[in-house]
Amino acid sequence: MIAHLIQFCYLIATGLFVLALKWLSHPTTARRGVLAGVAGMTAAIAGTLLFPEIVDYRWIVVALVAGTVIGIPLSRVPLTAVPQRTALALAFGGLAVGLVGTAKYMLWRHQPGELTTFRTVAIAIEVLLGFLTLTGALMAAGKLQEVIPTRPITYRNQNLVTFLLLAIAIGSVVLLIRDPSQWQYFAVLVALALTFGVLLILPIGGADMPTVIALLNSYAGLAAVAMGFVLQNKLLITAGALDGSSGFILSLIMCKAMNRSFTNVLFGAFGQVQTAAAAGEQGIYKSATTDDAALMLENASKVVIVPGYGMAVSQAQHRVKDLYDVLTQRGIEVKFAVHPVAGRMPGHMNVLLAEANLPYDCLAEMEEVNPDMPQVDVVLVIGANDVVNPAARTDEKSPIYGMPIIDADKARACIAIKRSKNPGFAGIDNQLYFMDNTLMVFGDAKQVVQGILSALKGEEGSGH
Amino acid sequence: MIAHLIQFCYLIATGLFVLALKWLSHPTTARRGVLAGVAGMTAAIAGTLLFPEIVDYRWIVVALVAGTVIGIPLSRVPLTAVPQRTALALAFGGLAVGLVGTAKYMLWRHQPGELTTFRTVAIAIEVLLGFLTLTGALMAAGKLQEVIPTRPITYRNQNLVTFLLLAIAIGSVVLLIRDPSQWQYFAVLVALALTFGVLLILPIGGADMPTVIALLNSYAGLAAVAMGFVLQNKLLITAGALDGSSGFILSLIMCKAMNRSFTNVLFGAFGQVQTAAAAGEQGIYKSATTDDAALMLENASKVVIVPGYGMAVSQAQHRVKDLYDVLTQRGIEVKFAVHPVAGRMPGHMNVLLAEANLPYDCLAEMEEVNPDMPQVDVVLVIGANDVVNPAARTDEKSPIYGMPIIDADKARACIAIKRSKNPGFAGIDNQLYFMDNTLMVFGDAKQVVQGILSALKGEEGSGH
Amino acid sequence: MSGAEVWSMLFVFMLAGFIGFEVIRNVSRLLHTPLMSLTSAISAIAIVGSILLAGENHDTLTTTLAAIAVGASMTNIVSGFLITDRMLKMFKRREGPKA
Amino acid sequence: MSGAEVWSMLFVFMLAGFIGFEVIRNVSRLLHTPLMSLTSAISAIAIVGSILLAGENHDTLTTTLAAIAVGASMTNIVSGFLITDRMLKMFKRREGPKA
Ligand SMILES: NC(=O)c1ccc[n+]([C@@H]2O[C@H](COP(=O)([O-])OP(=O)(O)OC[C@H]3O[C@@H](n4cnc5c(N)ncnc54)[C@H](OP(=O)(O)O)[C@@H]3O)[C@@H](O)[C@H]2O)c1
Ligand SMILES: NC(=O)c1ccc[n+]([C@@H]2O[C@H](COP(=O)([O-])OP(=O)(O)OC[C@H]3O[C@@H](n4cnc5c(N)ncnc54)[C@H](OP(=O)(O)O)[C@@H]3O)[C@@H](O)[C@H]2O)c1
Repeated sequence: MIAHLIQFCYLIATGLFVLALKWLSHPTTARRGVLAGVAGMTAAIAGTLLFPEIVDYRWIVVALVAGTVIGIPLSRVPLTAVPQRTALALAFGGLAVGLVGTAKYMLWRHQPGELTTFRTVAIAIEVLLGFLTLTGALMAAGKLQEVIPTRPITYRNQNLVTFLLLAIAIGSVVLLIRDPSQWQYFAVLVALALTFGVLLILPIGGADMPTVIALLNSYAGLAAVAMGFVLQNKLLITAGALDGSSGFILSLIMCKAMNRSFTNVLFGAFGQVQTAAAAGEQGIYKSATTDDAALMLENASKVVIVPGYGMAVSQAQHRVKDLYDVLTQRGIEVKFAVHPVAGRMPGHMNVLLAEANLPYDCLAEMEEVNPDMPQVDVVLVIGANDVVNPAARTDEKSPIYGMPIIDADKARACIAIKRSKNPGFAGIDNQLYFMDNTLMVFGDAKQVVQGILSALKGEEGSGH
Repeated sequence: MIAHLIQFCYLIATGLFVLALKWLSHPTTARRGVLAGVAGMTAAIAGTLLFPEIVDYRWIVVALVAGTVIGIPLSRVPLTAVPQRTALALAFGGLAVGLVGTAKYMLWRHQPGELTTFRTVAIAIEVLLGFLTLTGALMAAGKLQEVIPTRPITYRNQNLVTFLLLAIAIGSVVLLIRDPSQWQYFAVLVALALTFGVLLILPIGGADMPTVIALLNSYAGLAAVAMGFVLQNKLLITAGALDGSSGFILSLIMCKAMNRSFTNVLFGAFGQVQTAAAAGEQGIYKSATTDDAALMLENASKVVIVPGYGMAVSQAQHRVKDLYDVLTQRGIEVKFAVHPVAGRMPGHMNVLLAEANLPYDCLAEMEEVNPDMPQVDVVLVIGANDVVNPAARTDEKSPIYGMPIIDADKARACIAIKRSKNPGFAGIDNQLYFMDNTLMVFGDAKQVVQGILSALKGEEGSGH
Repeated sequence: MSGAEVWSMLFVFMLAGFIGFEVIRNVSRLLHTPLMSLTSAISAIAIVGSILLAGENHDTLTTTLAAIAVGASMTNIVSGFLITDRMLKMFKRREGPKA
Repeated sequence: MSGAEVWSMLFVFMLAGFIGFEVIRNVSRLLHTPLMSLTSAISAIAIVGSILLAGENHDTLTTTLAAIAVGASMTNIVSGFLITDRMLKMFKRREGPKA
């Protein structure tokens, strides 16, 4: 009876998870999707707690409470830190799977017969994926937080090394199957998994981290699937598979948005080749004050604002909203051009501007804006760099060549806000900044925009 | 070992069926979809033949051959008969499921313990759906072939009767569960199922048969699912479920195209109310010869052709293609306006015109054509009626009110080809035919179009 | 049969149902008719059950019924796939090759 | 475990995989970020396994590891769902209500 009840809960949970994904893929139903997800997870946990095997609830309760206590503050991080948050979450997930796999192994090790070949392989995969996700996600978080150098780090014949380690891993799995009680093979496996996670991320540039996160997400899902095979739990399998495939397809979609091939992201060591090239020609910047910027904007009739990662860093979105209001009040037509990969997460800019109460239907997509760029009087580039880098159109050797960009260089004039002469995430120079009709306003995006606002309001601008 | 091989085949088959549906839903990949379907079915049959339980292959082979021999000619039917073909196929499918269910019951009847409650219910559902599909599909085929009156046939308190029968059905299932060996309950069940099929279709107008077929398709799928539960066969369950849900969603889509509610289709007895109304006002037709039609077309610069069921009946598509060629050669701009529910099957016209080698991208959808109707010189309505009936826009009482139509009445002039003064499938009069700027050319579509062609070529038209 | 077995069948049923919905949801109108004949062919999967029944040697009646079922299903399968392909062959773009 | 059981797990796996593909295939760009945090939360379904392990009383080590696993997964679930909802709250149409 109980058994049926449990299975029923699991069936419901599975259905709800599917609906959650389905609904989340449309803005109108997205929030319902979250509800479905929560309901599904509740059903899953409730069903699990019903298992008669569970005799001792103390630790479970403690852990659940602890998790909630840690989880709530984690959900309050600033939106710029969302990518890191997700990465961290995946690390936790990987850890959990890895630990369960290890514990299960150690339990069954002493019970001959339990560790059938099938189970051993399943556990091996579970542990591999779990711990790989752990370290990989931690690395990704580090790169996004820029505590680890975001530049891709490569070493000679790395692929050789990787394959060697892979061979060792497979070897130890085989040995483990031969004699499951030999825990040292298992230990080797764990160690290798942890190493893999690091090696997987090292050669990938920080700019590709979101793609990597989506991929790690899919690994985490597959790890759950493996656990499901170990525990013969269909809920784990379905939920895990949903996750695995959706994460995978999402990372593919993101690659396409940057028009990079998948393999290129994983092994391309994107962003190192051209650090050399970057050193090359250095143009001269035309730098200006916030007042100059304000003046240009006042006299424009068509303005396009291109937000980028910089806006996120300096949390300038609210100021930008104010600027939008002031300009539109003066009858100036203002459009936002949001590049699909602006920022550090897909839809990053949308989220930020939405946070600033900018209705999402006044954000234009790149494809709509580019055609009438020539008619635009002023493009205001706020902390965006790679996504407005003409090299993507012109310079075949550039690593971002072919990536669709916002043609800020084709507008009548351009104002670019950034703090320094440093390159963007791809680590390459941007000719846009050296063009005659481009004015640079150096400084933190938030302060600069504030300055422009004050100047527009005719008060003392912070710009001089 | 064999067992694993079988399951493997089944897994492959399932995957291929999913891909088949997936690919078929896009014109470019559609044919690949069919291949996947064939491959999947082959895997399924091959896997099944591997079962060790199968000791005697003679009958199987005979039946397979017989099926193929009957199947091939059935696939050569004229395209107008495709709907009937599908209906017939579904009838066969229903029969198969019903027979297997019955046979299984009779086998297990003598083996106490075999007929658990679960199995009994499953078998009951299997048999109900199976035989219901059989008679239902036969009725549908009959109505499409017009051997059975296509008008919806209703009788007083039919819903009451239906629910009564349903109650009896449920009752006998309960009794059957109590004592599975009582075959007479089973017999009652079968009889009821057969009756249901008839009752389900009687009150539905022939015009709704395609929707009904899609629905029956979904029933057939669910019947297969029930069989799967009986035989504990996952392939049957997955394939059946795929079919069940896709058939259901398709029928919903089709209802939307005619903007009818689902319940309205099933219980609405569409097309009877207004047979009375039809008797009402009778306008006068302005009838004309093929020469007049030819003359009008010659002097037009913009022509829209609206094909309907009549073109299908008279197989006029090839002549229509010729007409299209002749006119376009004379520099006349000719467009085809294809109504989503023109004909008797969704996409019916597309298929026919495609058969006549008319590239499918020169067929315009209703939505594109309607806006510039007023600029059109001549609309040539070839055997279409309901889909050009202005009552859908104007007459709130009309049963087709609200159905999007092609606004043939808004063009400068209209030529309508049909054989008689009879109404269309919805069984209602069409004011379009009585309008001043409408000319009727009575006769079989094929001959009339041929006549127009000859007239255009300056020979003796068959029209006088 | 074991309860677990029943539940895994229910899982499979639900998931397959979802897939059916998702895949068909945005099918182009052009393809409704071919789609219907294809699905009618797939619904003939019941042939699996019929074959099993016809193969295990039971009394003549059972075998006959089963054989009829196999024949009927096979008719569907063959005609269904053939006619679908025949229809699809006809669809072609202007630039497309003539069939 | 029985072979049949393994195969039904494989069936479930494949079907769920298909659904994942189908459902996400046409997700709007706007939602990539929320989608990622939601799926990260769902991937914490591993909590099911952790709870089971923590509940059946084993040696302290096992229980501790399992408890840690439960805590870690719960952290994901809570933060994942909360942050997703927080992000979605912000999306609104012009006419839409202010959050
Ligand atoms: N969004 C995604 O999903 C995604 C996924 C994968 C990769 N990426 C990559 O991320 C990059 C996104 O391009 P992007 O143009 O948005 O960003 P970006 O190329 O990284 O450029 C950001 C610019 O903002 C400036 N900046 C940083 N902090 C600032 C502050 N506080 N105030 C003012 N300016 C500041 C930086 O210049 P200073 O340091 O001189 O201030 C930098 O040039 C692309 O390379 C894209 O491929 C994004
Ligand atoms: N396509 C679908 O999927 C679908 C689905 C459900 C319902 N329906 C229904 O089917 C109907 C389709 O509308 P429709 O305008 O295409 O067809 P229709 O309304 O049935 O009219 C067909 C017309 O063609 C004429 N006709 C018949 N045979 C002819 C021949 N050999 N030569 C010349 N004319 C001939 C008939 O008049 P005569 O008898 O006087 O010749 C009739 O008026 C709608 O009511 C629609 O709701 C279609």
